[in-house]
Amino acid sequence: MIITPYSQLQATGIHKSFGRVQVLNGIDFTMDTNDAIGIVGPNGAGKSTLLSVLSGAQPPTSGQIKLNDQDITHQPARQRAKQGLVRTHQIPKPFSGISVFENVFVAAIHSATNNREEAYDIALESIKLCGMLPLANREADSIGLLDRKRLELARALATQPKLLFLDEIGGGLTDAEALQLVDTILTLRERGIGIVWIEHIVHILLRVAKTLICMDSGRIIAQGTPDDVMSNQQVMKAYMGGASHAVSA
Amino acid sequence: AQDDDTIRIGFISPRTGPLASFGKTDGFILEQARLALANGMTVAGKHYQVEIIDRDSQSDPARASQLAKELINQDVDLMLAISTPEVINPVADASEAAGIPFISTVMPWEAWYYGRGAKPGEASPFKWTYHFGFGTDEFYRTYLSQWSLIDTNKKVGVMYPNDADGNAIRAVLKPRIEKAGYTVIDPGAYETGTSDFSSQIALFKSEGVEIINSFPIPPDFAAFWRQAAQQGLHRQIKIIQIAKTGLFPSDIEVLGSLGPKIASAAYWHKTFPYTSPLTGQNGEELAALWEKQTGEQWTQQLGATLSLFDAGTEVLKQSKNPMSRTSVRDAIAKLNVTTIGGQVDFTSGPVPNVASGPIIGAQWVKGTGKFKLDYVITENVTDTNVPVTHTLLQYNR
Amino acid sequence: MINSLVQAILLGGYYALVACGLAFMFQVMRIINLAHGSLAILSAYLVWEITDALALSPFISVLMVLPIMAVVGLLLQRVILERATKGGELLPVLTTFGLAIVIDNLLFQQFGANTRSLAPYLGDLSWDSYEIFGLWIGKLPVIVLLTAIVVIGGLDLVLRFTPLGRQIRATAFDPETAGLVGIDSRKIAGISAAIAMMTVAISGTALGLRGTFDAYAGGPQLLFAFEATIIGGAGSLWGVFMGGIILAIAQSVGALIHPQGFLLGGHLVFLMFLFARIYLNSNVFSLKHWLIKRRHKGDSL
Amino acid sequence: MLSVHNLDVRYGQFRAVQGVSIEITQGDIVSLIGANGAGKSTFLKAIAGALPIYSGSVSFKDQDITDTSSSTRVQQGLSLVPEGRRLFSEMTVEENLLLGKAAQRQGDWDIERIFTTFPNLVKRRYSKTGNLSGGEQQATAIGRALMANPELLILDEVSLGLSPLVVDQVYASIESLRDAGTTILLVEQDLERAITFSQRAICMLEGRIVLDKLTADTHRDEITQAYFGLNKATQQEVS
Amino acid sequence: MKIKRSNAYSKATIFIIVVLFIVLIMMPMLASNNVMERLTVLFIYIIMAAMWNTLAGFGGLISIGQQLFFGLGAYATIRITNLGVSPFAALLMAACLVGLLSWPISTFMLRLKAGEFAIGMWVLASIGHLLVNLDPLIQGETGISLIALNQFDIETRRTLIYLSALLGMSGLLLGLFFILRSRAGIAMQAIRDNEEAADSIGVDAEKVKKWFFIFAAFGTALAGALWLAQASSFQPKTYFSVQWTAYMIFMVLVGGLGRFEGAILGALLFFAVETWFADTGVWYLVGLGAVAMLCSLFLPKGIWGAIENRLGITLIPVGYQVTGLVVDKKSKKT
Ligand SMILES: Nc1ncnc2c1ncn2[C@@H]1O[C@H](COP(=O)(O)OP(=O)(O)OP(=O)(O)O)[C@@H](O)[C@H]1O
Ligand SMILES: Nc1ncnc2c1ncn2[C@@H]1O[C@H](COP(=O)(O)OP(=O)(O)OP(=O)(O)O)[C@@H](O)[C@H]1O
Ligand SMILES: [Mg+2]
Ligand SMILES: [Mg+2]
Repeated sequence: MIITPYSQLQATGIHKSFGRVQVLNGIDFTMDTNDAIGIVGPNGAGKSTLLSVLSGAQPPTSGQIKLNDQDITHQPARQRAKQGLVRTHQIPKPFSGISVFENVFVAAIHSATNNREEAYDIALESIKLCGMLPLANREADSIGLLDRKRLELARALATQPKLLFLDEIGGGLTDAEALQLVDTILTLRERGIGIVWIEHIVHILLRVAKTLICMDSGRIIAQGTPDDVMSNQQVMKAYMGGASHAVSA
Repeated sequence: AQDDDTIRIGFISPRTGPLASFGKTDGFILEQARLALANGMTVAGKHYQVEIIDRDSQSDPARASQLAKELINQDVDLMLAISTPEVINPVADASEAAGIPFISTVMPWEAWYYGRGAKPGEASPFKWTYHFGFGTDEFYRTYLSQWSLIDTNKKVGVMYPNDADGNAIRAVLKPRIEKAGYTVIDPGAYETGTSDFSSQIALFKSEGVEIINSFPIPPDFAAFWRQAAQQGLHRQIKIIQIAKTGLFPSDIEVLGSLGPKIASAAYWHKTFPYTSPLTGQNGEELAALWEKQTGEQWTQQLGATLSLFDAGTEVLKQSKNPMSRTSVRDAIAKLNVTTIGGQVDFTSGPVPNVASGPIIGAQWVKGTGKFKLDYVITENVTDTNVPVTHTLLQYNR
Repeated sequence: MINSLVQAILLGGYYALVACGLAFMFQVMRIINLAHGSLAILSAYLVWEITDALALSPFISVLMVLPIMAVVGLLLQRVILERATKGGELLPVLTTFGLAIVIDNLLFQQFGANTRSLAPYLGDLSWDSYEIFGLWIGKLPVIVLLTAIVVIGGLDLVLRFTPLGRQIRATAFDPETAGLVGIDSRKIAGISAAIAMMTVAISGTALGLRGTFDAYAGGPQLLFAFEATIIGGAGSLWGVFMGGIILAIAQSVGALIHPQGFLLGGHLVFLMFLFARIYLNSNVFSLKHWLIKRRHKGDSL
Repeated sequence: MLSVHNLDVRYGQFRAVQGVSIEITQGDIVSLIGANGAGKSTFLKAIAGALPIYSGSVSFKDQDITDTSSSTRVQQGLSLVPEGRRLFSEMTVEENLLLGKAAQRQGDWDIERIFTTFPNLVKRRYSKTGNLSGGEQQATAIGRALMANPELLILDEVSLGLSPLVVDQVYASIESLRDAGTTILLVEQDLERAITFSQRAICMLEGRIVLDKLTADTHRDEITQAYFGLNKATQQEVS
Repeated sequence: MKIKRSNAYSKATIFIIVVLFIVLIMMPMLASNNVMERLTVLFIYIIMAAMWNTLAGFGGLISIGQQLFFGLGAYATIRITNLGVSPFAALLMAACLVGLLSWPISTFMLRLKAGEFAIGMWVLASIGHLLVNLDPLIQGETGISLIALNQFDIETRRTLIYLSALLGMSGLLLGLFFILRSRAGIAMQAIRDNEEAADSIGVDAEKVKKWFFIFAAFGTALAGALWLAQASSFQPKTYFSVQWTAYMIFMVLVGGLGRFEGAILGALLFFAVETWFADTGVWYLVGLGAVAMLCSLFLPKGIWGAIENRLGITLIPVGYQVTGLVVDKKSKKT
């Protein structure tokens, strides 16, 4: 089994606003390759934005991000990807004109390795892990929404990440499919990849997360073991509403 | 006779595209020329069939160059090209490269000679290509003669664009006009396609110019002159002398009431007192036939194109062997003939490979016949055989 | 100096008018219409034909050409754009490029090489002017400027505040979804194209009145229209109005600096705006931007 | 109210929906379930007129609508909230909602009521929908469909990407629609939710219907099996 | 499972290409003047189409301003020969110079998106044109001729130009082929489809786009220089005319956008159409416009795309194919 080298991410005092709209309001966030963090929170809480900022797709308005004690606040996403910090997109962004394999291969050859043969293997392995082998030669344009989400995952995996950010890749899955996904992610966790997973289907999230974070209005309102967080009054009020069955199911 | 050899003449002109107003009459002239050559010609006792292969450059220099090569590869014995540097220069270059005798007309010879890389004072780099027609010297003489016809303060506002004509005129004509006692107000070269001329107009107004001289393309002139009128400049102008635009009636008709009394200069006019050696027609006959066949007004291009064929066929007749390139080329170099457009004499040109031709002072006036405008001759210094038919009218009167 | 500025603003009005139809298609319908200039020339010819044949004033003939161009727009939409827009942003660029070539050459085939102008049919109005404080202000350019204001203002209001305007924007953005929302997207797309072509007809007439045209005169008009559109920003049609004026001023300043600088000045300012916007990342010239700002302020009060 | 007969929908050669027939009567609440790629969205889009029908027929309120355009169907009272929201992202929330009125149907949904139903949208009223969070977008999409006052509301993947609280809110509002007599056909991957909310469940597998039963008469296991085509018996029953 | 990058057809193609190249190299000994001159033009067309396809088809960068590089290539050749350099060396130097110049240009222009890039390039081409007009050597719109070529006799000159065009085309196509098959090639296609996502997986979009841009600029400049060599006359209005880009668009659209073979096929077709129909004047141009329009509407992947779909063959494969899968019925064909 491949064991991923240790890596640690530290973000302090992250603020992000779009014009007048304040989306992140002072987030402190630390993780390393041993973590499996679930993030929940109402729609618009700023979860995806936090991922964007951490992965470098958007710069923070203020605050600092460090990777292995190096300041990466102003590093572009591609350099972070090369250092093992990769995200998936909530709304999938496939490279629609090329095949599924090629989608994944680009990631492998640009972030994981320079060796072509190695990159082939990495790409195929990632595709296999996400259960997409039968679609490998399909043009990405022709696959459905959920396959696109899997493709997001496969592509991120092919970069051989150390810290992997997943944004709602489980939405819309049937129970069985969701369980499959959980298996996949558990495999990654065992390989020593640090995982941050945003998901609204709390019960599948809880199968993976060791730590749970709940965000609301750009702040972290609760953080701790899943049980603690789920029973937190504030979380109940802001997020779960009366839907406690979603957890029990 | 069946077994006669066939002489091939290549002819390239702009019949479509932006320059099409030059090529509009070419179909008609070609018809006349072919009719005249239907029985072939006899050269040095031998009879030949003559075939004219005509091509449309579509006003596109790249295409002109392609067509020239195509014709060269079809073994033309003589290449002719006409109207504007965009057509003539590429064809001339292709002919020079391939060693094909070539004659052209209707563009200032300076742009033809220097524009293709010849250097003043050096020997001519051209062995195969020849051009006849007007140059800056003719313009100079014509303008002085024309402008002396009306009493003015001798202040000339000039609008010369940034092209070979404009630059050559600025470099050569301007100092000579100044020497002749005129004050030249030059706001500098402008780029074609400019659509606002208010700074130039303001300058002319403040300097009180009474003569305007300009070498614009038609759309630029229309824009300039209408703006000038809007800003009141036209009231102080006694002579507006334009070249390059105003060659054809439609250029002036579009100006509406601002059009009449604009002065221009013609490289041909139907009253030229010459006869075509090729077709035997004189200018009036040619113009009348055109007007009868098409119902449209005659243009100066009619005579110009025919004069090119006149020159071309004379060259073939005077050559020792019309199928030999060198002998045709030698015949051009020695050519001295009177065409429907006047004398073409390559033996005494201003520079080698060039024969100069006339440019006659003219003016557009309100039409008396069935057309809106008439084109009348007001002076004849560059070819005194041409009759002056009208006195120059003052523009602002 | 002031004279130059005034003349530039008047010229800018013309650019704005020419740009308006293009901007409408570019910003609202999301089609880069490279046949814009050619279509303007087509309408200029139509106006000319009617004016000449029926001995009317061009101002009357343009009223007759408006419905004709509306039909042209409808056909354009049905036959070409409908298919082209399905293929992404690129395809309409390419198709309309082809269309421009077709129109130019057909016009040439029909009308030949002669330059035409509508000005002669206006009599002295084509060059009459008001003389105010030593400034000469052409009557025709003033008419063109006012027309630009009316056309752009009217379109802008329709687009922003009427259900039709919203439907036009929605259809342009995503016709399939527009259908699911209950919008008859084919009809709306047809109407949009018809509106765009009517503005093109007006701008073509303005071109014919101001200057001359021939079958191949569409190209330069297209470039000016583009520059005005892009200088104006993607915010609203008023931006285009500003864009036209800025373009004209830039050209005049260019011409003042160097006689050959007229076009160059316009082009450089165009590029400057393009990059300034990217670097500053804001649409300073978008009215909407300011409106929204104001409304937000209103909210918080 | 809606009757689909022998419907076939194809992408090129590929038959995404094959010979599907269903009957939905006024007031029904129907859940459509099935694995990813089963053809649910394709089926719904075909009903709504967003995809051409290859063969078969669809009729709505006893009128054949097989060949009518999607906008006509909305005018007749059939609205679809498409998968992936499909908002006009350059337009504001308010404008998106107002567009819903294009069909000009009478009814009690208006813009204020939408904002009451989805209070999280109030603050975003003048924001471009492209900048909204996933959940806010979903709410806007549903709101937009409601503005047409549909008689039959079709919702594809309603709760995808919504936080549990919002899902509850959405369902609460759909419920109020149900109580007002709107017929509803929805795709929901949360089986529990589907079963408790609807009276009837239809399960699709590889473009066919493999199960169509009242929820009262079925249980989770049967549906789960149908999902994966394990239950041959059910399959035969239907065909 | 294995990754395959070639197939039976492509192996045959390589053989044919090699044979064809040898035949073409020997052409000056075999063919008539006319054939050689026409082939030279064809080679230049192929370069132009391939370069535009590089940008638009593989990079999603639609430029309506490639005439900038075409014109600059020719202009630089004039300027360099004017310094006394042999015209044939000047061709290559000019292309390199323009390639170099395109580097700073790319830094700015590549920041523009889609339509703005397209038109921005067009405006830039106009600026280039106006600036070249300021050079007194060029004499404004009148231009100048490359008479330095007159030093060669007509046969040598024709052969040298032919060979330059042949080698230029072969070199550029070969280069393009390898670039497309390299990691930059697949990256460029990813960027074309979604730049943000490409960035998020470690693709340096800016760099890749820049190299493609420079490559296309270099190639187009070489085409312009070669065109000047075979036509002799340089006139700014002609060389900076948007018509060249129109031709490129026509060729690529008809042949097949984003397909290596498509650009070549398109150039061949354009060449054939021009050869046979150009004499019909206005109608030829109308036809050209109409065909481009129809192709873009009804054959979005061009003729080659249609052939590929129908017959399932790729002659010059630049993609990746996974073999040994349980093949799903809709999978992309080799
Ligand atoms: N535009 C398209 N072109 C080709 N095939 C398509 C297209 N859209 C969908 N498909 C295919 O049709 C089949 C059914 O797709 P559909 O989206 O209807 O499934 P679904 O049941 O809604 O799945 P999901 O749960 O993923 O939304 C899938 O195999 C899909 O790959
Ligand atoms: N580019 C942007 N411009 C303006 N506002 C934005 C932008 N991106 C996000 N926002 C706003 O920021 C807020 C947080 O968005 P974000 O996507 O992070 O939410 P989220 O927590 O991921 O929600 P969800 O669970 O619905 O995906 C939202 O209100 C959204 O409207
Ligand atoms: Mg999110
Ligand atoms: Mg679906």
